[in-house]
Amino acid sequence: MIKVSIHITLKEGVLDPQGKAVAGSLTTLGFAGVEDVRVGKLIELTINDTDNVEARVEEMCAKLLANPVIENYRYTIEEGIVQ
Amino acid sequence: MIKVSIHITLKEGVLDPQGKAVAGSLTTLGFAGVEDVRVGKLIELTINDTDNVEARVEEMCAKLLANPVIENYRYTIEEGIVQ
Amino acid sequence: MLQTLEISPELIEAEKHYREMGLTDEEYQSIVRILGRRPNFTETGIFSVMWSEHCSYKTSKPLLRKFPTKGPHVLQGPGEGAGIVDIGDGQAVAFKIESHNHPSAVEPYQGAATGVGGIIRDIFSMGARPIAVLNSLRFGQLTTGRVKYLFEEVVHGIAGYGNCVGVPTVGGEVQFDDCYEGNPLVNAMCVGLIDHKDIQQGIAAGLGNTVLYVGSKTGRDGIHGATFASEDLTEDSESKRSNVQVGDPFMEKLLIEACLEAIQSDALVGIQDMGAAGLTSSASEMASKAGMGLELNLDLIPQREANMSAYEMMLSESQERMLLVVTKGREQEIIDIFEKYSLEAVAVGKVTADKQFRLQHQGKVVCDIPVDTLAEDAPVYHKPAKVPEYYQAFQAMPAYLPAVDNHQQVLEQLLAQPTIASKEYVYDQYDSMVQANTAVAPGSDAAVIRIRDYDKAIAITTDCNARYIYLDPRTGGQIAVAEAARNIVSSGAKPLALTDGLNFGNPDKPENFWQMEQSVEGMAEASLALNTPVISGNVSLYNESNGQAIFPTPIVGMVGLHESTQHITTSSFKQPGDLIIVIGETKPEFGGSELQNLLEGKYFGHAPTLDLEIEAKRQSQLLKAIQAGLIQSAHDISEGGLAVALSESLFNPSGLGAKIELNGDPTTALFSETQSRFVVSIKETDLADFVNLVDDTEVIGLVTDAAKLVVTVDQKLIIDSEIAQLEQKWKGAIPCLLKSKA
Amino acid sequence: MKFAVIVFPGSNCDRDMYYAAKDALGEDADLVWYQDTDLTSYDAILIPGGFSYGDYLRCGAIASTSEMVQSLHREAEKGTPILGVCNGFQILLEAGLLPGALLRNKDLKFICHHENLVVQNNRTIFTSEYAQGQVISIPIAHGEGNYFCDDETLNQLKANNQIVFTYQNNPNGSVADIAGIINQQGNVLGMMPHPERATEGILGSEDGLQLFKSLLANWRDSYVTNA
Ligand SMILES: Nc1ncnc2c1ncn2[C@@H]1O[C@H](COP(=O)(O)OP(=O)(O)O)[C@@H](O)[C@H]1O
Ligand SMILES: [Mg+2]
Repeated sequence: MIKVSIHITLKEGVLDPQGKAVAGSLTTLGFAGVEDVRVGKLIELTINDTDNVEARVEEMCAKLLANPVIENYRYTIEEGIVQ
Repeated sequence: MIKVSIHITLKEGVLDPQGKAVAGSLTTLGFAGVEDVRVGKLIELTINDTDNVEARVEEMCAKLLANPVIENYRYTIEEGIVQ
Repeated sequence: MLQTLEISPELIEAEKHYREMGLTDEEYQSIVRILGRRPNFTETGIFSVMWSEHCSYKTSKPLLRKFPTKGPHVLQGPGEGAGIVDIGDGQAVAFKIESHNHPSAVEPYQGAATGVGGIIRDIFSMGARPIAVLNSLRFGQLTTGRVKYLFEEVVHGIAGYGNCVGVPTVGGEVQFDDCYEGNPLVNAMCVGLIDHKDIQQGIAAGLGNTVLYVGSKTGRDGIHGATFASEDLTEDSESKRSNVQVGDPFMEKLLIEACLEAIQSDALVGIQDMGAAGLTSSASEMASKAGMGLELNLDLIPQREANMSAYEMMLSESQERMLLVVTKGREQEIIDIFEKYSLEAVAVGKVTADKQFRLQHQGKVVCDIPVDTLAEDAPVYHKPAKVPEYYQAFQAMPAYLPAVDNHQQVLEQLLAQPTIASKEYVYDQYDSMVQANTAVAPGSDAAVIRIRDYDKAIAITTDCNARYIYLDPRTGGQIAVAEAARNIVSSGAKPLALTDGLNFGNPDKPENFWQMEQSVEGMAEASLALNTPVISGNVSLYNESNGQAIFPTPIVGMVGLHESTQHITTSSFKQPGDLIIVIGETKPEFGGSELQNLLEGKYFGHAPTLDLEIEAKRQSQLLKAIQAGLIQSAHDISEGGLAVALSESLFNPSGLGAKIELNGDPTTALFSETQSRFVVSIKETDLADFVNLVDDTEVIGLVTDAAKLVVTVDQKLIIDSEIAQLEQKWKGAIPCLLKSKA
Repeated sequence: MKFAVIVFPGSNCDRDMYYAAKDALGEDADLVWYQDTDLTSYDAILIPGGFSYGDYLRCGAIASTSEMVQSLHREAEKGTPILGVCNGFQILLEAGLLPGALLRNKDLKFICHHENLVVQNNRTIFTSEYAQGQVISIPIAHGEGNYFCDDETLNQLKANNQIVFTYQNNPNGSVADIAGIINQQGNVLGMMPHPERATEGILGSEDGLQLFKSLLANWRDSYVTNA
């Protein structure tokens, strides 16, 4: 069993209305010094077929999980989780 | 300047319709062995007031960023980023 | 948290664990009598949800009997998933309202979303295609962060679900009063369109027929939700958060399409959604209604989580699930339909003849209950009622007469009162036009949906002025029904029938029960007088927080029929030069009014009076005038009185104004909330025909070119306002409150 | 003329689109389930709005990986007119049939009301019945209609006259007020507003009908010239 965490973030230069709203709310709530907030996605996969994981995850991101026009992705793979 | 990455995930047992749909789609695309997909949020904060960061981030999560009824959160703090 | 460990029958009795599930000692004893033995853990849970107020109506049943439920056009009265009324041409509409108050107090987005999902399932499980949803909401004042959060997230949740399933959200109401601060109300109504021949029933008929489980897998969500809905909200509710269910509107959309396809097959015998009390209530009710028994093998139930117990599966309120009964041997035909939509349809049991509700789990019988006892042997309570002291004090008060100096300023303040202010902030977030049948979208009186391929339409509204009901439940209950009918008539339709969402406090308090009894009485009287039978409804009791009950809030959802789309009428003025006319005389009535709230910050005294005979006469006369093509615009006069009604008729298609001449006391003329009144506009040339048809009319002015509202009273200039200025107060109020710092 | 209205799981404006083509325009139309990927017998393809696959992950993303989208690519190359509205537009972008992406509305809310659009290019097969610069009232209903593309793409869109509709009062934050764009070949149009909801007076506007009429007129022309 392998656990993959995929971080998907908006590219620089792409406006993030959600991040802006969160930053505004944090400031309203009295949290000082919040310069910037970006909201992205965290996708956690559990995969039971451990062959060639990295290449497959790369392909999943490119084909479906991220949109290259607006998003970047990176991932971490934790192997050997036994359940 | 401090960079904080906050991972917000649905609690165990809480239905994740989005994860379910993504899992279905990955399988349709021919990716074998995808057992489970959970979709969460990744919130990246840039903070310029470095006092007592951990306590403040904790409070931000509890008060605004996560919905304690259905979500868990954890965060990592990278200090000393100079820009 | 409730125990989910299996406790032995002996311990359940000895340690009274049934109490944690909401059963009283007497109820437990009658279960022992029914079974002739002690119930096991699963059986105790099953009885407790089926006998909860939410499923059994044990407290409200004696009151509900007062409602008129029959009429030549009623095809299905209370009892099934929804009521159905005939609209001609072999067509009918199914509708019902449902509350999701407590889940929304705890998790507003999901609570509201699953409320919408649940009521939509009630409609398509009757075989009807959902064509409209409405929502009736109550919150505390928009001044605290918590209330703003609840309001925004509830609206967001309704939008998130309704928009995705593709059913237009076409109307509703939102009101704000302190009494709802800890216990908001979230009621959703759905209307569906159906051909008579497709009407389905939730029955498990035919010995040996197969029970199919369809839709989402069962998880541990919402276990004991029905019981949760039948208790007061307390601090302790926080710890019941495991009750939260998450909605999947995508799954629901697939279910709608697949179920509507499946009902076209004669292999389908019965269909019911799994609502409150999930698998337990759907399965047992289907068997009970058919006079049969049912056997399920719980090992076959699709499960989302590992190691679920029988108790958890039977009490789970996971969303987007349906139960079907299918002719034995023809299962595959139905399964194929669901497969097309990538939905799981699994055979989980069969219909038996012995009238037992029998469940197998892991090779053991874990439940064996005479099925009729779950629905029919639930206790019925006749609670004591007591006239509250506050009511006696109010009745003894002299009439409340407010003092107003600056009527123009007060009008502006009234327009900015959140309960009167524009709800555009809310309905702009709802897809009100999907399905391309919305002839009148939110913003007028009733919403109007045209019926494709026919020259007819239906009008839908929800209404309830809880302040009047608090002051005088009987009259207030009458007014709630009358006001809904007035909205339907203003839109040009004939009222057909209603559904009621009875939201009250804890009925164990005799004062609360009295409010219930009186308001139901009043509603029943008005339903009878206006010929709008009650065909479905919902009861939500225990709406209290920290011991404080909400105002009695029995919401009325009403549907009417436009015999031609030519009759569709909206509230906005149309042409300069048209005459503006008030129908109905005005008396100084300010108890429970918005003006009283504005000036005094509370409600007291007498509710406005209502004469049901006059009400019925005016409604039918106005409708005749509309059908005769004499009416350019029609609007009922409600909160804020004539001045607010006139303003609302001037907003939206802006550019027009009105010049009004009134007589008498300006405060009464402008702001009284006397009932049974309308503002209409007509072409000048139609005046003679109009007064021939309609009694009690008074021409009060003209629609003008200049976008101003000018009002004189006894020839004295009282109001001279730019419409833009008034409209800005009205439209800006709610967004402005939300933005201001808590 | 024969229209295909593609139905994905979760599409919910499919019938609206079907009635616009069939009743309001008076032509032939079929609802085509996404698994029936043979589109060769249709004269135009309509991809309706809704929430395909619940709009989970990103709007249109999951639908854009379906086999149906391969057929759309083939038809697009052949020159078959393809109109994607709302979720249909999102699918076309995710499928790479049009450039750019749609982000959440600037106020983060779903918005539904009539908007005024300006016809920026009436020399397309979808807009020839409008006047250049005409202002039309068309409903919008979306949570993610905030069109985004990089500067280079925007310059290209402008240079090639690919911006077909703009908002008079930008409701969602779209770059350059963009409400609808067309591909370079001129046969694939994507737009957030719903012309199919504005094809009958009883619905509040008939301004969307001209779009369908344009398609019909141009199909007749090409049919006549090719015959
Ligand atoms: N929660 C809501 N959802 C949708 N539409 C709403 C909601 N609240 C109010 N509206 C719409 O706003 C308009 C005015 O509402 P309201 O003031 O309650 O009208 P009335 O007093 O005529 O019943 C109506 O068209 C109503 O349907
Ligand atoms: Mg009204």
